[in-house]
Amino acid sequence: MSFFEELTHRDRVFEFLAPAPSPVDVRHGPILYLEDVSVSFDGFKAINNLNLTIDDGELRCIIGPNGAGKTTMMDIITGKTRPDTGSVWFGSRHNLLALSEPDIASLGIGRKFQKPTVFEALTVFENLELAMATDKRILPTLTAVMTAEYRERIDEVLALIGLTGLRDRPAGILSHGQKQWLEIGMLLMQKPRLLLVDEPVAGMTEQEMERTAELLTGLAGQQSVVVVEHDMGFVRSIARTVTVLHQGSVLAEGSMDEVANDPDVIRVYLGEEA
Amino acid sequence: MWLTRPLQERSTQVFLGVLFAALIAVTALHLLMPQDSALYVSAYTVTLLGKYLCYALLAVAVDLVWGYLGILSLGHGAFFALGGYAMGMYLMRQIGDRGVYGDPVLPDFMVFLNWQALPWYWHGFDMAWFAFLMVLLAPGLLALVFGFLAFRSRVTGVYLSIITQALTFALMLAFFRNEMGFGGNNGLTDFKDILGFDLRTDATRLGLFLATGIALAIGYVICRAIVVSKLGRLSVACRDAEARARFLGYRVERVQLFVFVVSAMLAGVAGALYVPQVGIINPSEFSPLFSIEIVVWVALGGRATLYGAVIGALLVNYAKTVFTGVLPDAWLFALGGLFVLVTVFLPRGIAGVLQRRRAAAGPREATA
Amino acid sequence: MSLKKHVKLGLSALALSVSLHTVAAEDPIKVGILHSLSGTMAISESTLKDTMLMLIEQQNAKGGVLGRKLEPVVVDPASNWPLFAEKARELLAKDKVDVIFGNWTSVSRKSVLPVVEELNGLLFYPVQYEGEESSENVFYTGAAPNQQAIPAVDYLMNEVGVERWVLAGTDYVYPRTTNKILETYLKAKGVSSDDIMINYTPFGHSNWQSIVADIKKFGSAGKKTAVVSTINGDANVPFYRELANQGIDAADIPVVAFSVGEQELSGIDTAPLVGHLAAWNYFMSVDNDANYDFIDAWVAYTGKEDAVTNDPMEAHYIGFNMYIEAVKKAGTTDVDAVKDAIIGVTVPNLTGGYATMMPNHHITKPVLIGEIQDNGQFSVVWETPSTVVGDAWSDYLPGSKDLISDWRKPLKCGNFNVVTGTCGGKSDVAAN
Amino acid sequence: MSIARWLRRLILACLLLVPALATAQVADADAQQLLTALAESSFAGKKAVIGRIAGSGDERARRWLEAFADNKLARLESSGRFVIVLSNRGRNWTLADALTGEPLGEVSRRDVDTIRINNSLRNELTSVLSVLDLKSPDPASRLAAARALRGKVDEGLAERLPGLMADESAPAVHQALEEALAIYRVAEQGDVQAVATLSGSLNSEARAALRNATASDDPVLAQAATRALERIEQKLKLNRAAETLYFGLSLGSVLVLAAIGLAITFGVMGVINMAHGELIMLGAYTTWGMQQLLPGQPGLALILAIPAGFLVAALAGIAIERTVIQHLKGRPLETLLATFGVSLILQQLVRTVISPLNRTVVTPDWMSGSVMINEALSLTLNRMVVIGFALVVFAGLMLIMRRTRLGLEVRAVTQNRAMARAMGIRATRVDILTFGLGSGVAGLAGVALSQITNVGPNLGQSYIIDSFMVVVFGGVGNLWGTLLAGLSLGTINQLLEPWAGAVLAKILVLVFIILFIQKRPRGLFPQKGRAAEG
Repeated sequence: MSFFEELTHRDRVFEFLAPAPSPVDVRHGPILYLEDVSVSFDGFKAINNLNLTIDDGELRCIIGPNGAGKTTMMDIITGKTRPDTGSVWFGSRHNLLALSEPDIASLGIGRKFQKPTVFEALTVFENLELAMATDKRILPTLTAVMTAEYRERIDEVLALIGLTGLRDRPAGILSHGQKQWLEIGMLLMQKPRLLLVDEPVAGMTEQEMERTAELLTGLAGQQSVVVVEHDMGFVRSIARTVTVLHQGSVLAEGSMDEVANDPDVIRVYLGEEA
Repeated sequence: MWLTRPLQERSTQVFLGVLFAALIAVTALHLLMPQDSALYVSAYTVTLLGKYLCYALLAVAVDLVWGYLGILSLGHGAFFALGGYAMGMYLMRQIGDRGVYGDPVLPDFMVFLNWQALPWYWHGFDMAWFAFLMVLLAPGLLALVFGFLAFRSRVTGVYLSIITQALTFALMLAFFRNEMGFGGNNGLTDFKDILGFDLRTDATRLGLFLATGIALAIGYVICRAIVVSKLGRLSVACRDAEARARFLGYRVERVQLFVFVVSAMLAGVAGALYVPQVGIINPSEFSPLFSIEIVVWVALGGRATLYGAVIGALLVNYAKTVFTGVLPDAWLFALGGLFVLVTVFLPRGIAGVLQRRRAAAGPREATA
Repeated sequence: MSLKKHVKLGLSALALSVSLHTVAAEDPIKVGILHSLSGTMAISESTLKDTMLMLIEQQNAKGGVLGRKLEPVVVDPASNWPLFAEKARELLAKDKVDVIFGNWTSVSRKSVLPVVEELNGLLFYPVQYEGEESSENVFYTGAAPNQQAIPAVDYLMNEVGVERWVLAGTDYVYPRTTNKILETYLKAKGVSSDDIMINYTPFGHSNWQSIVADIKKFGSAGKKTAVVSTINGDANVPFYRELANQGIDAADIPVVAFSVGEQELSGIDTAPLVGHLAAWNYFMSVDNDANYDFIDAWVAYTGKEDAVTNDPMEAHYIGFNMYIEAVKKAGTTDVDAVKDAIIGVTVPNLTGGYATMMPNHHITKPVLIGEIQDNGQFSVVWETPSTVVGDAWSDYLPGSKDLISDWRKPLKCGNFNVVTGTCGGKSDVAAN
Repeated sequence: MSIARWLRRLILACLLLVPALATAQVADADAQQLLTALAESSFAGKKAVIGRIAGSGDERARRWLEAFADNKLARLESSGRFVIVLSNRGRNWTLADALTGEPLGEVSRRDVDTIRINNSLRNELTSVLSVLDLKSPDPASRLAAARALRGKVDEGLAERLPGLMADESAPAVHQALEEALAIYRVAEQGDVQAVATLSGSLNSEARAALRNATASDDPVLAQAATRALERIEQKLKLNRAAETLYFGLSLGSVLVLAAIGLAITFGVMGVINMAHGELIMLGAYTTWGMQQLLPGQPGLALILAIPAGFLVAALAGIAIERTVIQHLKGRPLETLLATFGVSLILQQLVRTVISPLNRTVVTPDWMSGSVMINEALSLTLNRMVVIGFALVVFAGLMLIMRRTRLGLEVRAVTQNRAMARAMGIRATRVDILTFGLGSGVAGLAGVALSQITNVGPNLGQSYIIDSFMVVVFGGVGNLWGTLLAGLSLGTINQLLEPWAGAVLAKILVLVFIILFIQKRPRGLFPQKGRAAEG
């Protein structure tokens, strides 16, 4: 029983002995690579042979009308949903379809849900503590101690997401926007190579949005970021490359302006706005 | 050392303080007071208290999984009973040839059902160390296998509760069968002595009572240690947002499995201490209703506050003792009424009431 | 965490230990009644509680005994076996009762037994049981297997001419033992083993379809077949219903039950059961004035015109009177004195005969076979010419055929092995 | 034994000499004397007396014998007068004079000595009476009589049977008589032709005769008998299979009935109602109450009990919802605890208010007995009715859920409470109605169960767990799932029972459920979509 092996591996009990998670191989370009992915829920094709590549360090926005399959796509990448066909690669080494959610997460893919989900019963601090990139196996977690170094890291992030003041309050009392940030903060604690951010600015004020924009753009470069968003203004403000999903497959891809002028896109999507 | 962490924490210190004070007080009143004094604690009472403490430990075990992991197990009676049977088998073997039929090896019920030889699973139980090991392993393994299957396939919430119920129900039916070789409905009884001490002497009773008290203390500390550790916070995290915990890279099912197994073992110990004190173990301990009752103790005392579970267990069972004596016809009304009122008006149990002054909200208490 | 609540916890523990200890008043004779008033066994046991209360009331009306009134102490072990032991302890240690009348199921008796022996109490056990037990502190006023099962089988064999046997029972120790005994007995009588079908079902079994179908099949082999039923309590109603519906009537395959009495029948629509049998030591329908008086008293006491009496009630009636006699004889309620005095005490039973307490703490009983009538009563079709002595240790079980029980001095042994001449096992009774 | 045979032969002989419906009356003195003989002689002696009574040709004979058969022929201790007991309940019995038939009103039981009878005598009587019936004008009773004769025929009768068969009009009766005769011939005379007659019969007496014949030393006969038996066994196999299936269905339908109400309260509302079993119990007690109100008409009472049981349980359910459950919105697991308390209270309530004893619920005639498909396969009526009832209830619920406004609202509220509210659906009202409905259905289950099992305080407990298993196995919130789950679990259980035994079968079913839930954590028919998440 794998669980017991784990208990008995003395060498794994101490973090510093634990082998570091295998690095993502991006020598051949893209960090994330979806090919001909399709999935359907009782007849309805949510994703219809979708092809998508994200380059290392890129900031990509994904837009599309409701039911275009944005969230489902995220589910597939993070291992929550298994596609019927197609392949999903993280770098050129890791086939994500073969991995479980925790594996994928520990490979360095962080995800922020559409509806902000934080551990409401725990304090902001504890939320970040749990998110911290450490040995996530049972006994190490049981015996883990809060070192000064960890505390620093957490405090950095707290400052970054502007929740230092609420450090020791239960996350349950945070406002919607604050929860969004806390969740982003948790992603940061994970030190992921790839962030999947689902509607980060929903329910945020103008200023909050700007800060979030800074935050995400700031991240891009050392980390790859995929943002799914409805708010066109926000997308414009951060977008370099935009992908338009429609009925589960890519409709158009390019800079915001290119996309905005794409006739198909205008028809199916921007049409309503323009 | 993670295990000793709770000892620095005031709540645990207070709990242990009160517990040990009570143990000492009872011991003193039992040994020093003259028989006729109003303060004298009779052996009957000592055993009774011992029984309550077993229940308290059981309740703590349930609170660990329900309060902090959100797994409502309606089958913890099964682990309790398994521990009890392991102990019971040891005690049966200790009777030796003092049984009614004077058979040196076979327990009485086997003799008069014409069993020729001891079934294989009865071997080894004549050795205390083996039996006591089994007290931990039997429930532990069951929990491991069951939990492994259940959590791996992400059976959660009500579904989990119901299949835990199915588990204990199936076990009850199985143990009722005389072919199983556990004495069927009559179970195991008429024990003589444990580790060489005569179970009928008051000294042994007191000893068992104290042992139970200490077991409760240790059990409490273990649970507390888990709760205050990062794993404890992780458990709460899994309870409230399982998916999020997964996407943070935690193997939720293993967290659940680990805590579940620990809890099952504690339940087993409680059962093992229970049997020599009440003097019988029979399949009715597997009955689903008993398991539900345990949960009710916890709810009454206050969920996710280990000491609350203790209070709940003691209170309900004390009430039971009093009612069944004072108003036998009406005690079910009282008990039932109690359950309803508590769940409706004290959602966070007695502990909740006690805490109300404090700002921090219920589950926060876990990490205090 | 505030210290207060913990203090409270501690206090509650202390308050408990104190409150549980109260010195018992000495004057009246305290009679403990240990019958479940709630839970599954309440169905059978609660009436026995009322019976005891009635008997005590009557006795007090007669001025009690030794000039002392009797005072009932009722507790509810709630059909929970460990609770039985605990309550027995409470009765003996805390309430200091002089005698206990109680228990129904074997398991409850087994769980109480060590307590009664340890605290040297007196327990009167009123229900037919599997035997294989004899305690210095317990008096078995119900039937042992040889006072119920064996005569019933004899009747079927000789009077009805049964050749094929179904032994159906609930899966617990009484049916198991009874059927073991019967099996050996039948084989000794030359019944071949494929003419015996044994079947066990769980408590409260309600789905009898296939089992009854099997019985039907088993019974269609051309030989006269009968069912010997040790099916317990609740499972009986659906069992008989199924029998009736599958068209098995008493003429084809009679069922003789050992656990179905008037009370169980009061919960069944008896019309389809007419002719099925039961073996007891007492039937409500017994044509005898003592019995009629008892019934009248019972109806008056319960205030229900349709109140029924049954065998365990008679057992309590006998046991209670024996106790009273023994107390008079001993001139005290001292347990050891009563234990010695009661052996040989003879009191009238309700079937027109007398019951005597034998040295093995079992009593003499007549065995009656009754047929169910459509009014929920039994009509006696056969009875043993004389009373039968209860046999603590069955002669038909290998483990116990050499054992006898005699609590008189000098032997004073519950399981004396006549072959080895030794007193096995429980020689270490009652420390005090 | 042999003397008995001789006696019976004698009786039958003289019976058949008696003209069909005798109008004669023996003098009361003789009658008195006959009955006295009956009362005072031993069981063996009684046999002879029966013969004499039947032979007396007295028109009252039949009445006496029937009264005697069901233990209602008695003698007054005081006057020695023979009476027929009209009602033998309670301590005073209503009597009528056996000879004059004049009513004697109530007499204390102490004064009445019933004349003892036992099964073998009753056997005797049935064959005696049935021979009388062979002459009755009503073919049905003739058929019954003829059937009853099989295996009871003896020389005396055998000689007359051909004659009887000759003037027998009804083919069924004729065939029965033929079989009766054939059985006798095979058994007594080793007649090979007779074997042919029996080869198709599923009657157990016939089988018995054949089985004995196989052992006979006449090889021809033995062979013929064996072949006949084989053919019969073939038929029997099929019948048994059908039987098992039927058993499975009926057990299944009971499970469905018990669970379907839960499928609503638990499945649709997410309330874990541990008091569900007690609601079933209430339904059963309502049936009992109804039968108390309408003594003598169990059938009508049962019919009326259906709406009544529904109402009682529904009201109780609503009371529970209002007082307890509404305070526990969104805390499903806590509803479990509270309702557990409620169930304890209800049980004890029944114990103290009504009685801890089981109550007698009479099965009306149209529900007792069984439909005889053939002599080896007969389907018990009460179960058949229950199966039908279960299906009707299920269909009804489906209609309510699919076709009515309530159903629509219920589904709306369960999917998105807030949204439903916003659309002006009065959620609380829906809750009340839903819970009332679920509880009411539990009541219906109770009415049905009262015809199958105990009506007592523990009735509920014995079904609550099974009900939960069924609902979970079927997939919470899916009525079809519940139906399928109930029926399949029932059938599985029945299929296992023959070789595993009752207990093991149940255990296996439970284990099966546990493992199944591992495979499909949300049951047979899981709820689809995001609603099911979390």
